[in-house]
Amino acid sequence: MIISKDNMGALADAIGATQTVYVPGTERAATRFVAHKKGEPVVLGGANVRMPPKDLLFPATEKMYRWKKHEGQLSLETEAAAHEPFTVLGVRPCDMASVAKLDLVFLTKGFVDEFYQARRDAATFVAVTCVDPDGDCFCEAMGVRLDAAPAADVLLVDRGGAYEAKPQTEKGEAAVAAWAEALGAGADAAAGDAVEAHCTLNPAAAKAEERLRAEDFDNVWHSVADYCLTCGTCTFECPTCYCFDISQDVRADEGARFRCWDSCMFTQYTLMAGNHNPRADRASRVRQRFMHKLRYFADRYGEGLCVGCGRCIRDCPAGVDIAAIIDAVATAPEHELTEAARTVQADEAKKEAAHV
Amino acid sequence: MPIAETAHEAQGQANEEFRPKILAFCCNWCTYAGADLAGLNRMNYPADVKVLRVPCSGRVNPQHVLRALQDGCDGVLVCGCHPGDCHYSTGNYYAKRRMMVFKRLLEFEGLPPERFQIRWISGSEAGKFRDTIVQVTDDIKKLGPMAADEPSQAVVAALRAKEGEL
Amino acid sequence: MNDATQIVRERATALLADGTVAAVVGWAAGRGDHDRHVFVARTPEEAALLVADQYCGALAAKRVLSLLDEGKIALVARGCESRAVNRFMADRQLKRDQVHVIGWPCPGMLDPATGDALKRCTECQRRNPVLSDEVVGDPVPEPELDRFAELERFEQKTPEERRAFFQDMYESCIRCYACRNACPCCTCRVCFVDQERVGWMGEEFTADQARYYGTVRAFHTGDRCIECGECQRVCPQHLPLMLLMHKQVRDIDGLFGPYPGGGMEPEGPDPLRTYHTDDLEEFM
Amino acid sequence: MSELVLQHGCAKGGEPYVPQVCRVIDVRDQTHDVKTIRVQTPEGGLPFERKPGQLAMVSLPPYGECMFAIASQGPDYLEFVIKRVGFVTERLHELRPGDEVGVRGPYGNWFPFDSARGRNLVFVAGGIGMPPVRSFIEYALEHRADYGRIDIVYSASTYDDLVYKDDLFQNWPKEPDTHVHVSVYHATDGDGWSGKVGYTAPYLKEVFAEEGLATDNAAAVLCGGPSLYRTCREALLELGFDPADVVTTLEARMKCGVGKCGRCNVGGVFICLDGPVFTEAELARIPR
Repeated sequence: MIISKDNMGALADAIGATQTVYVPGTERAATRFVAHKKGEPVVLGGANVRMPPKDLLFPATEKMYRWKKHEGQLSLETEAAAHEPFTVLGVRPCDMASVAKLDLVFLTKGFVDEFYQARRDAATFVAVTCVDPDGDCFCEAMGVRLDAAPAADVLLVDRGGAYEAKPQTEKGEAAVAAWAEALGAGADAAAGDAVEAHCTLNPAAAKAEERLRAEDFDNVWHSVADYCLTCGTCTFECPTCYCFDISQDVRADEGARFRCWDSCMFTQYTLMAGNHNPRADRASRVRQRFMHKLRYFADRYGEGLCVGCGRCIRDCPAGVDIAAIIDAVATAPEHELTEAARTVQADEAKKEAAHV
Repeated sequence: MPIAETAHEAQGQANEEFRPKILAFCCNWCTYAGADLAGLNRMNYPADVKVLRVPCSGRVNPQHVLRALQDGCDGVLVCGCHPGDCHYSTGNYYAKRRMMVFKRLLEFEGLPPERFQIRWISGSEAGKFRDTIVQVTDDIKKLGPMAADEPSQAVVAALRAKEGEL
Repeated sequence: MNDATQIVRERATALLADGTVAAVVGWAAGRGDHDRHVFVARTPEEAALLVADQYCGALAAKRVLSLLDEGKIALVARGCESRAVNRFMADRQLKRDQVHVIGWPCPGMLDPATGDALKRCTECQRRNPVLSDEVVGDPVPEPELDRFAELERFEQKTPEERRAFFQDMYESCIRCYACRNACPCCTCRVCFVDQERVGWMGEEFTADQARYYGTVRAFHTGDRCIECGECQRVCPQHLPLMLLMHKQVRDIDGLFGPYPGGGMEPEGPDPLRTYHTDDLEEFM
Repeated sequence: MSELVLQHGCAKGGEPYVPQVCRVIDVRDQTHDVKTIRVQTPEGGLPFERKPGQLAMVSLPPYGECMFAIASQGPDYLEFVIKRVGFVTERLHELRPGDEVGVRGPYGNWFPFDSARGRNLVFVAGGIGMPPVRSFIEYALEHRADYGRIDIVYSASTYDDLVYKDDLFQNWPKEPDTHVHVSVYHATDGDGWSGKVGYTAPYLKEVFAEEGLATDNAAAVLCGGPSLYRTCREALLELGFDPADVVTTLEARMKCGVGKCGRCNVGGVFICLDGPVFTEAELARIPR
């Protein structure tokens, strides 16, 4: 199905007739996905939104259960419930890749996060191919293609003056069928070739991951820690950062426990009772963030956690630049092996010797 | 927001007469004694004021004031000894400077001045204590609950319309 | 390469080479043409990476505090950094002999993205360092700017408009704490928002909690603020945080003044940490 | 001798975040700052089955929740041994029988009690590191015939800080071929301690020398604070243990308990889900 770019507003209106539809817009001092209001224009191109769509699946604050105490008796009531269906229109391939990574975190490895799943099941993602990456975008280096978004239900392929809607899931098929009905045959427009674009920034991510697996880059983390503010900007704006805290709102004998975003950049993130803190200094927290993005997540889930959207570079108040760090790691002169890497090598040598 | 259904509460309050919740931080040595004296003299004053005894007006952390206003109080009153009469010599001098600046800061953020008031009331001024409570309660009743301060949609829309305002 | 960069590099190299200091805090270039970040040079080789030009927007001073274990630290200091050093000394974070101040009369910084003057530099009242051990280049004329202009414009609004404005502002805050982490006045060992005990501050991301954080932090630093504007510069949401600071500074000046602003003098009580028996009385 | 086999990421399914209500049935002082707290469901049953070494989150509204190793499982109760170190544990110490708390779990993996059958066992614990280890000791003593000689090396700051004194000095020494070695770091006159005074790692080596213990066909189980863990780990390896035969149980700040919230990672694994029990051989391959 071909839909003219001028018709995006009508498309959002049509979807909005039955469910909430989120489109790129401005709210609370930042561009983000905002609920579409009927009749307002919708533009999908241009710079990516500053706040990623993750809060639609994983809100900054989310109630988990309420508790009540009455004469020593405790009662609990879960807040988990099915979510109203909604559509997110105009997600970039980088952000769509981030949703796939959040799925790995919240839906796999033993426990299924019911709160996330309720929203995920209710969501229809309509991605749009990216034709205008800026100087801080490096998604291609992180294995994301600008013209594909495998996790999306529908992919809108930019063909000059129009988008071609390609359904990619059952949900997507149904959605596109409904759109065709709502927009009618008039939606067809002259479409050119698919617009092709590429990132200009291409840090050597694969090389960096490989080297992070073996070598000790403490000097890199220390030099970043020399200027990093350890504020939470990068983690809150990151489309894949998923760490959360569980806290509560208390009113006398009742209250609610909720989870809220947390950041590995904060001191109390790992602070234990008795004041022991395994990551007390700035460098160890910087290391944790980059190691988690570039290596630990890959160790656990088989792919890296960075999608190369460039948000943390654009908005870092201190000038921390993950692309520069990736390159610094990839091109650094040989570092000492970490103790863990030495152990792994020794084990393998032993195994080989036994084999021979 | 409080867990209690504030909207529901506010509605209930609209139907009946609005009974404000006012928190009064009273210094142990002067104002609290003044309140005591007012009680001994059987003076009548509105029961909407909850007295919280503190060692000194200098003890009142401005955080407490803000937290009280956010967590359901419609007004806050901070009371202490007259300047020069502080039990600890100087506590209220510090409190005075601090509260002068903090009050202006809150008003700058849009808080109606009546919602946060400061008074010096000595141990013998039972009458002044009563009059202050009556006056503060009156002020707050006129203003209505905190929720009534919410800016109107028109103001918000006008502000949002001016691009670059935020 | 401009003169300042040249001289800063030479001086840093010399100071590091002869062991006067263990590290030099300044700026270095990032990936982009105009990207600069705070940089700590610990060797003469690293000193060659220092940059001092019109794109060094960040306030470098606070970095000194985390380096004190390494020995004496040299700091490339403009007006704002030197006032921060005074601030640290008054707050007992730093002794004068722990820091070697390389004064750098500030040309005024530019926003790397737009090329316009940086907001915090357009409200600056002191470009020449207020203290230094040596100075790079000649003194610059002090700006004659009304740093309260924005505040005065803002005060024309009705209380309801201001209420709406701040509601919007606090709804926009993402509580990343960049303002706190960058602020030279924020040196508490444990910030009130980091208190583990229940009741200090809620962790939920709501406008109420953001207001609690923002207002209390502003007030806690209000009478010490050196008006460097770094909080506003680092805010990822570009919130006008300096409004709150300017408001307090001007109030303090009017009520208890004359008050030139924090960090102008190395010692002396801050206005809300002292009193006069004949202070203005308005609570009788 | 077969290799010790640990399962990782084995806890699965179920309600991950919302606790079940449990009633406190017994609170006992262990030391001046350690209490034993037993909980069961309001119906009088076991909240859930746990294997030795697993964790549970105890939730005490309105104060918060904390992760603890389950020290013991009775027929109809779970037992926690809790030291007062922070805000929530202080409040947990104020609990009385009849009070209700939330409990969720079990989380994490368990000690390799199956694959360790037939081996001699050396338990090394310090201070409040005893309760997690005790769950394995208890299991081993219940299945006494399955294991060889059992040695328990336990230290605490002072005599008063030793937990499970009944077991240490009365019950366990009576068990067949079970040897308890206790030391304290600081002793003063009249504190009731007349035994060994010294740190755990040197004491551990001393015990090995005196008793003529061998490391072949043995497994060591280690739990304690950061410095005890570091020194005793080295001591065990010096004594000749293969890293694959040294089992430890780790601790970190935890919030979710199900490997999602991100804070308790060691490299790419989460202590709450993949741990808390690891062998030294596994840990050596993980970057710190």
